[in-house]
Amino acid sequence: MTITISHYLTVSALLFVIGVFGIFLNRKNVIVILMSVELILLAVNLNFVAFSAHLEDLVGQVFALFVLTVAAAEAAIGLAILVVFYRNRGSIAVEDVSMMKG
Amino acid sequence: MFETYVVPGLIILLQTLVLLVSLLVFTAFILYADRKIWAAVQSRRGPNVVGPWGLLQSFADLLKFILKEPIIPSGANKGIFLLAPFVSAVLALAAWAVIPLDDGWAIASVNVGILYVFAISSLEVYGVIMAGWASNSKYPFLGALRSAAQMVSYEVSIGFVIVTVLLAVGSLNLGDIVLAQRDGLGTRLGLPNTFLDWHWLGLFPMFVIFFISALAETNRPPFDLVEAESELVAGHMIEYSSTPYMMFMLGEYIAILLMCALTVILFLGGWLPPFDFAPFTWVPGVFWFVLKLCFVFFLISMVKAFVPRYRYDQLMRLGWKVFLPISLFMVFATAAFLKLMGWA
Amino acid sequence: MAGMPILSLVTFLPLVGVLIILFINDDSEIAKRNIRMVSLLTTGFTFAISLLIWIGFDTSDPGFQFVEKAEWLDSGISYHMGVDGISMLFVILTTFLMPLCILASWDAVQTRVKAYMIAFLVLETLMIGVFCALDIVLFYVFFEGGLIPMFIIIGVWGGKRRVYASFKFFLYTLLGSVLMLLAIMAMFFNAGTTSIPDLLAHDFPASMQTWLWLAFFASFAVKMPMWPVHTWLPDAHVEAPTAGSVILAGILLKLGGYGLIRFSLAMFPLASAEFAGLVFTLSVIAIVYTSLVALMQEDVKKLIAYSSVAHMGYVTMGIFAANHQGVDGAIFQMLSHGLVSGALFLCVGVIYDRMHTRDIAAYGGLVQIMPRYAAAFMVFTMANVGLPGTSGFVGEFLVLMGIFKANTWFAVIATTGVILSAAYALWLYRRVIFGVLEKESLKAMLDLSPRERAILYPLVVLTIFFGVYPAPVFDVTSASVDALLSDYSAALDAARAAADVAMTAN
Amino acid sequence: MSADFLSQGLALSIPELILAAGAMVLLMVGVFVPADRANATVTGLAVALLIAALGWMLFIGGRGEAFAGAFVQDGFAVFMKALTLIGSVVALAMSVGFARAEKFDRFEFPVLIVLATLGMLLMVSANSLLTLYMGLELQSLALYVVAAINRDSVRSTEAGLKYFVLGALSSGMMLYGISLIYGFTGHVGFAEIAAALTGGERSIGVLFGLVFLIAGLAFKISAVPFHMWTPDVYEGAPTPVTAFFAAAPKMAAMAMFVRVVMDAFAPVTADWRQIVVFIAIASMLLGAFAAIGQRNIKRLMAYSSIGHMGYALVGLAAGTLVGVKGVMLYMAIYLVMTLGTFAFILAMRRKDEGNVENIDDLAGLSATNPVMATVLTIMMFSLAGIPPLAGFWAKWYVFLAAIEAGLYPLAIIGVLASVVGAYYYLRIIKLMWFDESVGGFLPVAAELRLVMGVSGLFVLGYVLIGGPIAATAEAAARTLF
Amino acid sequence: MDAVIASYLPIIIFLLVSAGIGAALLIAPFIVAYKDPDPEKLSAYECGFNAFDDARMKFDVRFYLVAILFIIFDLEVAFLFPWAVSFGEIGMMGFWSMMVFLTVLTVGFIYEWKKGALEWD
Repeated sequence: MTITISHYLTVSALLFVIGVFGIFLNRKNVIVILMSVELILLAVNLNFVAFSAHLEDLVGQVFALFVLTVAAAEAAIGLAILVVFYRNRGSIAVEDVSMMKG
Repeated sequence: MFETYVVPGLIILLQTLVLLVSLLVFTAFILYADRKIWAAVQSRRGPNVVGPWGLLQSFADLLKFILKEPIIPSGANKGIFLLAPFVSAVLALAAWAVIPLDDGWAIASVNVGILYVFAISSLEVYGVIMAGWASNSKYPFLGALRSAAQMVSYEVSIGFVIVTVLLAVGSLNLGDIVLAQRDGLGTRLGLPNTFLDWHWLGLFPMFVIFFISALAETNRPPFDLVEAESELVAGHMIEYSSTPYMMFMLGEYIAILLMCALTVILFLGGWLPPFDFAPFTWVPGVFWFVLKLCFVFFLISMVKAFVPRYRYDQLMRLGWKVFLPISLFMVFATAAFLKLMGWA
Repeated sequence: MAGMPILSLVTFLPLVGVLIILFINDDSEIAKRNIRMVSLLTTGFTFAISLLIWIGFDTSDPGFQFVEKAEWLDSGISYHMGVDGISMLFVILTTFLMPLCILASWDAVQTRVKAYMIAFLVLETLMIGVFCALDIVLFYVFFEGGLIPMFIIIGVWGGKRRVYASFKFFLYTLLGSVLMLLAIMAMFFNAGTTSIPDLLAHDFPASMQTWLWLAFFASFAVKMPMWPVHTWLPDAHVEAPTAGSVILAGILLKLGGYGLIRFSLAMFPLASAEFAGLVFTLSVIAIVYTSLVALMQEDVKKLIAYSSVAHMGYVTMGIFAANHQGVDGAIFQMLSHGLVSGALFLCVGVIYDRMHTRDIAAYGGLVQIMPRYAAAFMVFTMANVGLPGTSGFVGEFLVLMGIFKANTWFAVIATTGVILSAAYALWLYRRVIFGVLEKESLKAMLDLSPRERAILYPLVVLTIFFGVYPAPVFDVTSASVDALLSDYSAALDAARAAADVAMTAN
Repeated sequence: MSADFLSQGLALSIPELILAAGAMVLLMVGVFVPADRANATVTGLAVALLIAALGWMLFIGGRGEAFAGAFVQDGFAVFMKALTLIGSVVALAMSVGFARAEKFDRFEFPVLIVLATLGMLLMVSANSLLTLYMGLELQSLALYVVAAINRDSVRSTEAGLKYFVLGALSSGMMLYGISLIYGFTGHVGFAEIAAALTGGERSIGVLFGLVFLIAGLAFKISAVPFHMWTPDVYEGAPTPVTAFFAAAPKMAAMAMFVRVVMDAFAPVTADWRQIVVFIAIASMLLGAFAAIGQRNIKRLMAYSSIGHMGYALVGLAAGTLVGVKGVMLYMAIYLVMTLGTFAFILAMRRKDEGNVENIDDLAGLSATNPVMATVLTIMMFSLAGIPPLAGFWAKWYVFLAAIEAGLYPLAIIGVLASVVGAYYYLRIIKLMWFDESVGGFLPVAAELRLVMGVSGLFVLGYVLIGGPIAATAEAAARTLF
Repeated sequence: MDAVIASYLPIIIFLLVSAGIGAALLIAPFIVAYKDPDPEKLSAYECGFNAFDDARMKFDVRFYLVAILFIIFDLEVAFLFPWAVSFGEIGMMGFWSMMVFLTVLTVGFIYEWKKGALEWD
């Protein structure tokens, strides 16, 4: 069996869907949401790299590098915000992120 | 099919077994050496019962560990609890796949070798964290956190150090890094090919930083706060016994050896002889490599013997406020220097 | 006088008053008095200048006069002003009623006088602007802008349910006019211009006319108001302060009628002909139904409000009868109603200021202590009924004639409205003015003060004057109405001819 | 890569470079200046920087493409960047009084604003998906922090957290879309994508990518159904931050939205139009209906902004020159209105309670602070779109475009939503004018007075000054065609 | 055998073998060692008295800080790697780009330092 572009796409689509579901169905912990976000970015990167190889075009890999960086910055900021939130609220359960309702 | 996959596969398997077995045996003696050196500094005799001069002490220890009762604390998360030592040991071993012992003597000569090593050694922090968390006990937890913070702090400096080496070399392949040291600073200054070409001279500050960071990275004294007997008892390993405990120790020593090997490859010319002429060139490269390895390990062992342990805040300050700025600056400086001299 | 932008001057003069008022603090009685004086002078001066328009108006010219045009805002839209026979008199009506309104609020409004006067002056600018605008976007801006001051006027100085009334007024009107806005845009793209004279000359495709007509109708029907979207009006009239009611009944309702003539009838003749039946039906229902409702009212203002709806029913019928009598009558009826209903609200204001109730039952026998008031009130009541010799008669009669020509059955039913209006108006008059003066509180009431006389007497004079001698009005309107109707029938003929051609071609 | 190429690119992006270098300097100034003066100093310098960037862009900087077509500085970009910068400057200037009164003195705030603005400028100038993504993330990362900047407040940190989670999700979705577009067209440059989409059969992959991309973009302008963060963030974040959120990022995100669909996806207009129409309708309706029950004025403004983004999208849905011009004018006018309103909200200060945010606190304001009440009344009528105020003209331009493009149902739903929307604006006016006073506000700080005054005059006087503005917008919009 | 597999297959084999050794070591005592568990033996270690609350407690926020700083700096290193490797080929533009980048990084570092993010106590 040869691995074609569609296999990569399927895997990354699956990852993406898992990530999105992780965000929407997860009712427990904000950390899980952060992880789901990372999963989505992972799917994206997989896409980029696969396409890059498929198209024999370097831009995709460059893009993936950028995504990687931004993902790290995002994780850092997300964690930081989560920490200050925890300090104020004493919990990071999703159901407690509810001072404001709307 | 058979010729393309199975035959080379079997050959590789054989090489792997040879390397791993010799590595493990080597580690056993290194352990022994460590204890002996330490004992000598403290005017003790060290292990001297099992086998001649106690040479077989490590093997006796192995048997003892295997026969000890393995305890899994009732509150622990069993799967992760057992996975942690496994991860530590296997990752430590895995990094050796790309280490070249001689010209072409690497199980896998991948062209991102240094990245691979860097990645694998970054993963080692997982073993620690898993152990600390899975034990469900306070001391391991604290120990694991401290250890993780310590490891990641120094990893940054190590990264910058490696970058300076790469600037001088221009390749990620470990073999190329070694070969590039054949013509280094010394040659450029008009000297023949000697140990002066190696990076330790040209990148001396980085060599020092790398060496010290390697100690911190592997939780060696004087940075062994994780196991700090007086404070944290044994860090993340408190709850372990039997071979799981042994595997942590094994992983630690193999990681130390790996750091020694990296030091050798990055700064001490790998398998290159100290003088590139006969009779030194007659000696096989692997001999030089092991010799240098032992030398570096000797240094590490001596450090353990006579440098007092750091406090945790001192450790973090050293990492973030001394090493990081220096190594960052060195990246600037090295790049600028290379550009100025037209060497790159 | 040529070259002087007289229309702009009249339109924006009130804003000068606003500027002056802005610099007066309304913290003392003297300051309030100053504010009132400034407003009165501004409106009076505006009225005086607006008379110059009438004087300078060329009655033989069916087109637009005093035209001003300038680039404005963006490609397509322009600042374009002008009046013709149809719109000119509404300008005069507006400027005429404004000083009366200011006078009527002289003592009635004691709180936030500054804001009140500013709102009225701004409203005046916007109302004049509506009648003068020759660019359809400009028209819309003035038309809609009027909501802002009126909302504030009703809401701040109104009665008990002012909040409800002001919201209802605002949202109803807005809802209607946003659809018109879309229609305006569609017209812009079809005709490539927003200039009213150009749009009048433009023939919109028949299918498009239907939609455009409906959109415009949505706006004007609410503004008129027509049954069944009239329900904001009783609330707004009842809750508004006296002057607010006068403006509402006297001018704002006329915006709808003016719009129907200017846009619906003139620009969409085919659709107008098509929908005339619908309009007649709604109007007839309005006339009969609201007259009946008026009969049931216990509140003076509400009664007059419902009577306004009924009278506006004649206007719409007259307009869509689309003949000379009908349109002339509608215009005359609107002008007359502007005077009469305004006057009636002023009359109510007179007694409301004294008794602070609008309950019909609270009054009775006023003729004994307030003869002058009774006399003036009588004239207006008669005019409201449409008695010959008052201005109300001329308009109503012409409209009914027009409708007879268009559709006999509707005319017959509409005529019953005249009888009903006589019933409620006279009944109101009887209960308030005649009867026994038995309530102690009423006995202390004084007759009209000089200020009130200054307000009501000119209206009495005009009501009778136009009832006896309507010619000045028809002189002004006839040329423009002629042009309008000839265009209208030409368009219908052309469409019919085109349909015939299509038939024969098949 | 010739030096020419580089220097030309650098010359074009000088406004961005000013901000980038400036932010670094500000950060250093912030840490080295004594703490009690840090915020004031840095805020002042940040305002100066932003103004410098604006001035350079308008009066000195050139126009053209740079960096291999990844960056473009055309008329459209300049127009929208000017709006963005104005929004940032004013929002920053308005924070001064608040910072003093509420002990909200972190010098990081102005620095982050500068960084976020830099990201926005990049977004506006982005002519490739890569630039777009980088600008967007620079903006978003700064905004996440800004939302949570009051780190001792549960509400602020919760706002930050919500914004972060949803923002990260949306940029993830957008990235996924970008990756698909890249994969199926083989390019990330807008012009190349457009070229690749022209003529040939468009693949389902590109359409999927487009949907995800638009979802991400819609999040940034807080259009339904990606609006969930808006009310909470508006309410939770400190008011100057909310003012900033309401002003600058909306401009940049809308500009980016316009450029992406008009440039890169012009060949598939029919496809994205459906989505934009749907988003526009949903936003207008939700903005109108959900705002009715709100009691917190910041929250109300959040729903209002959702609605207004819906109106702006009406212009985009048309996809014509008139439409783009409409969007630009809409955003310009909305910027002024929203800044004016937030100047007012920042001025809602009582002696004992500090800043108040409840709508009920406005009751009877016309008696106690008539000038403030008048300004807010003008703003509310303008937001409701009543002529002759500026808000009406904003709606005029976008609906004009919709009618021109034959999108009648969209236009009809839009105007009906605006009637519903008028209700809640009227409610505020009613509170101020019709109700009994519950006590006035403290005297207003000078900078807020200035903002209120200028925006009030703009809104009132748009009928007089609108011509040149519209002409500028039209000329700018032409650069996209 | 294609080049990628040729260079990575050994790594996989190596990993598998080391995993095998590890697994063997891990499992061995469970098979051969003497076992006599009792509650005292299995309870967590805590200075002589019983553990009194959950071991996975709150811990110092500075660990988060270190983690965050690490992420940032490690990523810079990830960028520096390819830059360093191709240093000879990217010319002055490549050099200056990275210098600018590192300057930005340094500014951030100074900021952290001055804000006390690097103080451990």
